[in-house]
Amino acid sequence: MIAKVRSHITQNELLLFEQSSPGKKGYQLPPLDVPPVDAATVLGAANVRSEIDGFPEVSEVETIRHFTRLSTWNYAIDLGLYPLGSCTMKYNPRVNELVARLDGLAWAHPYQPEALAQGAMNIMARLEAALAEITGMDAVTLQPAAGAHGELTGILLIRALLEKRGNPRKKVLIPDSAHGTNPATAAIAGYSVENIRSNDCGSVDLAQLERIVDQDVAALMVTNPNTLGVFEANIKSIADILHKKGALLYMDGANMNALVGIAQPGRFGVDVMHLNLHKTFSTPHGGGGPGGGPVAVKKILEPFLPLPRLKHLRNRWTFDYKRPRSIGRVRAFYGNFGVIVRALAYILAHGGNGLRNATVDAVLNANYIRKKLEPHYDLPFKAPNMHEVVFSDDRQAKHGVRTGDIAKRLIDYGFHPYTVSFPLIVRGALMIEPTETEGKRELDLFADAMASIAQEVETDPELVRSAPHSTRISRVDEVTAARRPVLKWKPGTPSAKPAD
Amino acid sequence: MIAKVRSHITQNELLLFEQSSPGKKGYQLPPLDVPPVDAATVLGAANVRSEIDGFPEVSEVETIRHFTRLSTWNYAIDLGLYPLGSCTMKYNPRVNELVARLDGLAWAHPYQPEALAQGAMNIMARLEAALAEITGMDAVTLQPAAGAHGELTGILLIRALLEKRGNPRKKVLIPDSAHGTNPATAAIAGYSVENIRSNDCGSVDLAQLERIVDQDVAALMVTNPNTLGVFEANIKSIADILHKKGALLYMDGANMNALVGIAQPGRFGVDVMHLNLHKTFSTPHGGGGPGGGPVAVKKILEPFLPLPRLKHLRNRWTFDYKRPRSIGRVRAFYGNFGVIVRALAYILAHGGNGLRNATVDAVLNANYIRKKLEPHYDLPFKAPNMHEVVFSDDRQAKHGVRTGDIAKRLIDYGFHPYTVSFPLIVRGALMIEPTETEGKRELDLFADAMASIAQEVETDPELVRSAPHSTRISRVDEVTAARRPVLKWKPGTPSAKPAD
Amino acid sequence: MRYLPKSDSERREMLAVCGLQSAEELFAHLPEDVRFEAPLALPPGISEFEIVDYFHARSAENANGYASFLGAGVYAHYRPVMVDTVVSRGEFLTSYTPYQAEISQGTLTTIFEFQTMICQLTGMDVANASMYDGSTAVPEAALMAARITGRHRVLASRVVHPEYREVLRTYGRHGQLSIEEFGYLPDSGTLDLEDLERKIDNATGAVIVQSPNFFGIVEDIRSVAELAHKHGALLIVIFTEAVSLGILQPPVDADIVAGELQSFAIAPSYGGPYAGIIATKERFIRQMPGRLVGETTDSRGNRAFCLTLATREQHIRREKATSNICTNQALIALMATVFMSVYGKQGLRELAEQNLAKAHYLSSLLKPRFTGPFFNEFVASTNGRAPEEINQLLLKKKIIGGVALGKWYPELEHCVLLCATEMTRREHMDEVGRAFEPVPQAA
Amino acid sequence: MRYLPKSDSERREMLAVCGLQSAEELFAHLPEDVRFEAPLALPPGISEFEIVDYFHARSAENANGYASFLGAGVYAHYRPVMVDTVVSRGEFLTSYTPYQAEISQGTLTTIFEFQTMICQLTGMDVANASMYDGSTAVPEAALMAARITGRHRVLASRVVHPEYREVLRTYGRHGQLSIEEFGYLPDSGTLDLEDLERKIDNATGAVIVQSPNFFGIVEDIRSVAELAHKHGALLIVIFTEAVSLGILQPPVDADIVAGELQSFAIAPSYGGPYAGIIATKERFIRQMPGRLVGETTDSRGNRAFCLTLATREQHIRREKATSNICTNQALIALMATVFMSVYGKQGLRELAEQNLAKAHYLSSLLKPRFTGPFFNEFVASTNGRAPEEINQLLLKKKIIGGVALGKWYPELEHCVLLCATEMTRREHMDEVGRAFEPVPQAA
Ligand SMILES: Cc1ncc(COP(=O)(O)O)c(C=O)c1O
Ligand SMILES: Cc1ncc(COP(=O)(O)O)c(C=O)c1O
Repeated sequence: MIAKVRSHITQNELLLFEQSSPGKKGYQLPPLDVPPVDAATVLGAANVRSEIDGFPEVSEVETIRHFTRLSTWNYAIDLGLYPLGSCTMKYNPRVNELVARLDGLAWAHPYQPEALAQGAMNIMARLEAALAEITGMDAVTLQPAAGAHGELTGILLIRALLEKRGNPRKKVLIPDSAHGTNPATAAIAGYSVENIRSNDCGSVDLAQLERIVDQDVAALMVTNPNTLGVFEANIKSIADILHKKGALLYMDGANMNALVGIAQPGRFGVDVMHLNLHKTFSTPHGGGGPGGGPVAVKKILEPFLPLPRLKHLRNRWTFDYKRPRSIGRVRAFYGNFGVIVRALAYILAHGGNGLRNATVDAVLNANYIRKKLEPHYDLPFKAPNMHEVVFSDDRQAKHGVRTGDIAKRLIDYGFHPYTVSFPLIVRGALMIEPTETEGKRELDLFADAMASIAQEVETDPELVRSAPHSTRISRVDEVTAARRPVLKWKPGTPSAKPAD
Repeated sequence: MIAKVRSHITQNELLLFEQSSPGKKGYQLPPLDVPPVDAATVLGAANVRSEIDGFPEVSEVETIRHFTRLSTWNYAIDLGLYPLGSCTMKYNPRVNELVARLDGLAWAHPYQPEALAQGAMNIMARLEAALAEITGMDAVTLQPAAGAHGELTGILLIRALLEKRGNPRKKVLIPDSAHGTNPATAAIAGYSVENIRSNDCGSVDLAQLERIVDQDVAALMVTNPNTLGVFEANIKSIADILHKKGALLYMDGANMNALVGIAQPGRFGVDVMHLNLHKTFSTPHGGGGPGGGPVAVKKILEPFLPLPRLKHLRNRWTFDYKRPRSIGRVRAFYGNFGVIVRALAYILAHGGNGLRNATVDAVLNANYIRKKLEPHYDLPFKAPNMHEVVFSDDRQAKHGVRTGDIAKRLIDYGFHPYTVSFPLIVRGALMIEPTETEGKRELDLFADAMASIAQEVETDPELVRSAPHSTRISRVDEVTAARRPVLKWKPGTPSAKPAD
Repeated sequence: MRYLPKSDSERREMLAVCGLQSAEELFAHLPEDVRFEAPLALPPGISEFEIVDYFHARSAENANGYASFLGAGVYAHYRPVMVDTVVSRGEFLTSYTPYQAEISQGTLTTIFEFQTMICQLTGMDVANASMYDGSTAVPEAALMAARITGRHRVLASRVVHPEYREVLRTYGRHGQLSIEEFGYLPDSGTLDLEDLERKIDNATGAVIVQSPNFFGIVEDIRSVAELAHKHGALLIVIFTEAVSLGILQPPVDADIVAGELQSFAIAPSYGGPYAGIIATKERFIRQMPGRLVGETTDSRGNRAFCLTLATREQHIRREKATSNICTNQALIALMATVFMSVYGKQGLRELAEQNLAKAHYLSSLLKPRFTGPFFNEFVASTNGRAPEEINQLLLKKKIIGGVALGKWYPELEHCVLLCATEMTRREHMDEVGRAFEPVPQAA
Repeated sequence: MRYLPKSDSERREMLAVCGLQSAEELFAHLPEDVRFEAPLALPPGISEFEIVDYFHARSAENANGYASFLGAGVYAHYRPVMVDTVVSRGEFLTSYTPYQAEISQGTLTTIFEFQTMICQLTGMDVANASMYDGSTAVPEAALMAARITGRHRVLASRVVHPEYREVLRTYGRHGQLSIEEFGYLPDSGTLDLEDLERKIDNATGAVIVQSPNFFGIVEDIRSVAELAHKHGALLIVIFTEAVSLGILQPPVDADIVAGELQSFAIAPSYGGPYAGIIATKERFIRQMPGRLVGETTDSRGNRAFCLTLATREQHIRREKATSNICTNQALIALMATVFMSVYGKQGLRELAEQNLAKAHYLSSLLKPRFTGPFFNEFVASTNGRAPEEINQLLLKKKIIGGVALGKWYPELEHCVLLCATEMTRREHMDEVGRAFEPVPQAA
């Protein structure tokens, strides 16, 4: 029984281009207080463009309706549970949006004099310190723009250290349970990737690791807890094996929501790791970004961190550019400052104990879901899980229903789907991460929905295979989209019925 | 064919009370920086309450989801045309929301020293001047909180003047086409109401007026253009008749959106009128309010205006309380200042010519709709209309379908209904006011929908009578609501299926 | 213009459909002599950038960055960010009065929650969807009492907010109500029950008191209620500081409660918009002014809400309506609803306790004029100094002092009404304490 | 805690369901020696009120109320109110990457519109859904070119933003790219085509230029394109000032365009978050990094949008992906989309014209160092004075002067890069003019 949603009318809406009419305006500029100039004269006629073909012309009221109507076609955290495994879709506090928009912060130019940027530098320094404490590492850079960017920064740091030791080495080891960004990152950093098979608990196989770690191995990129939500119990031994051979341990911190206040990677052998501010630290995903991917390192890697580095000199914050061993910049300026502000606001709101309590609730929620769904779905790995739990569609596959179908059916029940078919080590994975900001009632409704779908799979598999049935558009043809890509609007299109 | 909407899932939601659980919190207070006190000691035990029974206890994330989910059950201007006749539902510029929230304005206390309130007083003075120019009147008070409040203020001003002349008189004349607030206001002001029949053009009947205006008549409350959207062509003669007998002419300015920049009531005999800032001047209706009901008067009434009055003395704005003939305050402080700010922002954005252009588009839109719908609906009054047009359900009634049914069916077509069964002089009225902030495309879709419904009335009247069919709740039982009023939540309720 | 969603070609098309050559023809039917040909004497329209600029400049001309001890009906409480987040949703901000229930359940549900919470706070059976503000709720309540009792004499306490009493007089002026006032006790600052007893009679329809009263002092509602009821009058209890309801006994003995919710996350905004309420006993429902939302079902049996008992209202009853109010303060009431949801049962109590503690700390530094128990504001004596003088000293320290009472209460010409809330900082209170210290007299 | 929607009783219930006595048991399986018993050395959680207070204080420590002439890759343009109104909608703000098309059409549609408008602006065939920023888009474009050409030598103009070149070097460092630079002409400030001609060879995969370049000067793209293509290299054109595209010839001769959209209503925010883009020719689509949204239909034949060509991406291709990017800058790209919708065809042109006029008025008061045509920023000579000295004078007038170039271009030690936009006021430009006037020498 579908208890969480009902169908209601939503407005259709054309594309901006389809609503455009010559002369409609959504803007007005103040009168020019200097003499106008002739573009052709000052720029040279050849440099001046003709009008921008097809660019929209709409009024202000059409603009607000356009985006308001479109927004109603989205699901969002503000509407309910968003159990995407590995994504940590938690509540995004609104006060963080307010403070990030304060004039002195939002309008700060990266090149304004340091004397007039002490507030911003202070905020960055405070977040660096808080993240160092949370991870148990020695130094933090806030420059990376997202997790993958942090990974690249981390691997380049490792490469720089090894180069300095005389040999950058050739390989990066990556468990087959890892997120795609890990191998992609290693490749960009010029390393060949060696995938290592997880053991039947989904964890790194020590014996195997012993065998393959040699002088060519630069590092192992491990996610802990791993993408099954399982903590790598042997993490310290893993570190020892690597360190013995002069390799380093990189930790993908995407799952830190399971560890904050509970365990510090810095204490279990990790040399370098990234954090996802847009996961663990509650900054909004915004439909795909922006994020923040700070990198935390041990002392040995500190000299190589991207420049500039914040330094406190005579009661004043300043940027230190004299860092001969730095890998250099990984992006212009200092990082996604607006995201940094939000992450710090989140940490201040929780405080030390609060952060730990959040972790406890996150793990409790995942275990509660596990218990509720175990009767209905196959749990391929039985090890205790932390902040997320991964089921497989084994039982449902027998009826010809795959995880992707169950995900679509969940939409009819009023929920955003879990993460589908990741990690790869689980055939037909259902990867569920509720996060701590979900209450019991929302979790119960989710569990009921999942149980009900498991029922439907047995009684009416086609109902599930053809889901969703209650959304304004039905299942989307992604195959044709990729086979004949239409990546921009052209006059005359669409061939298909527009949403209007 | 329904072209404007599709059905989609919307989240159900329980009442706050039904989600409450002891100990859940959505707040935190800063630590107290003074010694705590024992309430019973300082207030006396008898004055201290026990806990507030049934008051909600929910977290921050539940609060944002609660109100976000509920909001998706609403229709709004930001979603589309809102053709409520007499309500002037136009676009509400978002910049107005921003400026009304500037700290120096939003946090201004009405009793802060005048020297520290010059900005606020300046804004009020500037709006008073602009409204005087727009109405062609001599003085304006911004104190009334809404239109009806302005009416009361205006009638009390008339009463005060007549009293001063020796006799407050007994009656206020009100055309049968008037809005309900007019007679209600006259009654509160201690006048008996005499309704006067409109002639067959829907206008005030001069001959009849001549007959009934006598020494007992204090005033006539006329709406111009009247609620049919028709301009009272004889307005000047009407004024003369009243003035000859020592009575005054009150104009309900709710329809000023038809006259701004086109005609000034001050020039056609009006002695006192109110304006609705939340109609003509674009301040948001907010689901029912707040509004603003400034009153504009001719010189003869100026001495009686509510106190305090703004006065410019030695380059400084000050409040003048020494006004012996004032009717006194109609509310505490100075009016709905936040609404005043928004109205001024709107006037500044348009400027003099812009305001006139807005009026022209408003009248054009209404006439366009009239032309498009005349083939399908009965137009009881054929006089040229201005900003709104009133049809009747005469033709549809023959099929047992009334204006209220057509209104509900419009919802299925993705539009908010027009105003239903007002004005009373039209049997089964369909009162349509598009306003100037609607584009051609939105108007065409509306006209098509109305035409299509007219069709349905003939082919399938029951479909229309039982509408709406696509909303999350179907037609509501208003009769039972009034017969057995349930005006607050009680534990144990609801008897009916909640929206969850 | 950016607010007008039409291109000129679209305008021409539409005029053509109307069979017109030019837009001017739309007004051809207006009598020559009413048409106004001159352009409005207003400056040309300006850009959004200039609008923001203009109001920034005005805002800067007001007090900025001052600590304030002003209360007297308008209180500086923290506004949770959630409040503006919710009321900025276009679906709430730009919707009309929820007459069409099927597409207005969002607004209707929040109003139903609002009515419920106001009842829980005040101890009344029913509450309406809002009045313009607290001050206009007073005459509306008085007129309601007059309708119920058929009596038109009203006795109002002198420690009801002075401006509220002025509004009551304005409404009363036309003769439907005859308003008299009764005094307060010079030592306790509470209403003078004996004076009321002397003045009340069987023509009295309503007794109006405020608690906490204008001096911030908690009144003994029960005994006034007994007295009023003994004479067949109704008791109307007013509140201006809603946060006090988090800790004070609700006025259950009142027949009608009329109040101002500005304290519930509604910005002071130089006096408005605020939200007033009227709450009362079940049996008086049909005499209530203002909108009411009720629970019902839809044709499929689902719970639904709708506006109800409209037969009280002007659009149905016209001159016989219980009030002329139409547009109310819905969005502001929604702010209060969100505020109540954010603080909840514990939060509102804790908030009230902090206000209580701050005000009592402040009073410990000053010389309270009255002995009655107070919540978050109180009257302090200046020891014979002119309030203006002390406030001028404070302004130099970027502190706005209390409200001088002389203009309303000549007998209190050397008294100031000061308010402290959870936002008031101790260091500023200490400054105020110093400013009040008697200046050493030159011998 | 307010962000945790559970009461203790609910926690106990849930633990019971899990068969646990206490929450600690949830972590019992962690090895003793990794568990961390000490509480985090962070202060206790604070209230919303204190959070706002804290950041207000930090904000006040930054520049406030200064006029600024800083550009150099970050531009102060007016941000229409509509922008934050739209991106504050929870449905946009708090949604994830639109993998589930059926409940993400809102985001998908806006990205499709974004891709379209970026193509219209740049004259390219396809644009992606965003990169982290302009600086990281450069190495991504260079790597893309390397994949297409199979060549790893990159020649970058010295008048590409210095920090962008630093990022390129960092990415190149690990050996996949060998990066060299070519110079600019000391008189015109445009790139030195002859120097490029000397350095380009058949191992060169990409030539990277910026226009307007770091000195604000418009480059002659066509001739660079001819030279690059003659040697089988791709031309990558970078822009940091998107508003210039409102009036400048789009870089149609480029093979890849990589740019920064900060100018499109994205707050400077001390350096980020911004939105970068990569746009290119049809034939290079499959080598593009980043997400792409495509048009398709649903099973009922309705137009629909979805993420597409994912086989380029890391979650499918892993180490063979065209980039490791996953999270991008979607919400910031949405800001730019709203900005483009608000200004539209005429607005963007008029905006560009105002920028052009302001910058040229400013330059008329100063001594431009170069002769090349510029858009809204240019290099001014200080006549031998230290830029610091002039900027100190200006700071006293609450004006932040231009960027001193010596640290990146020793040969320009006495030059300053100044920017003027539609927000720059004439009176402030006049002040700058005065500050640059040669100080009379004491004989
Ligand atoms: C386990 C894991 N690693 C890395 C990433 C990449 O992080 P980002 O998307 O911030 O680049 C993600 C998030 O998608 C992830 O889940
Ligand atoms: C013609 C007319 N008069 C008066 C009013 C009352 O105005 P308000 O609702 O602002 O009190 C209205 C609005 O409903 C109206 O349409």
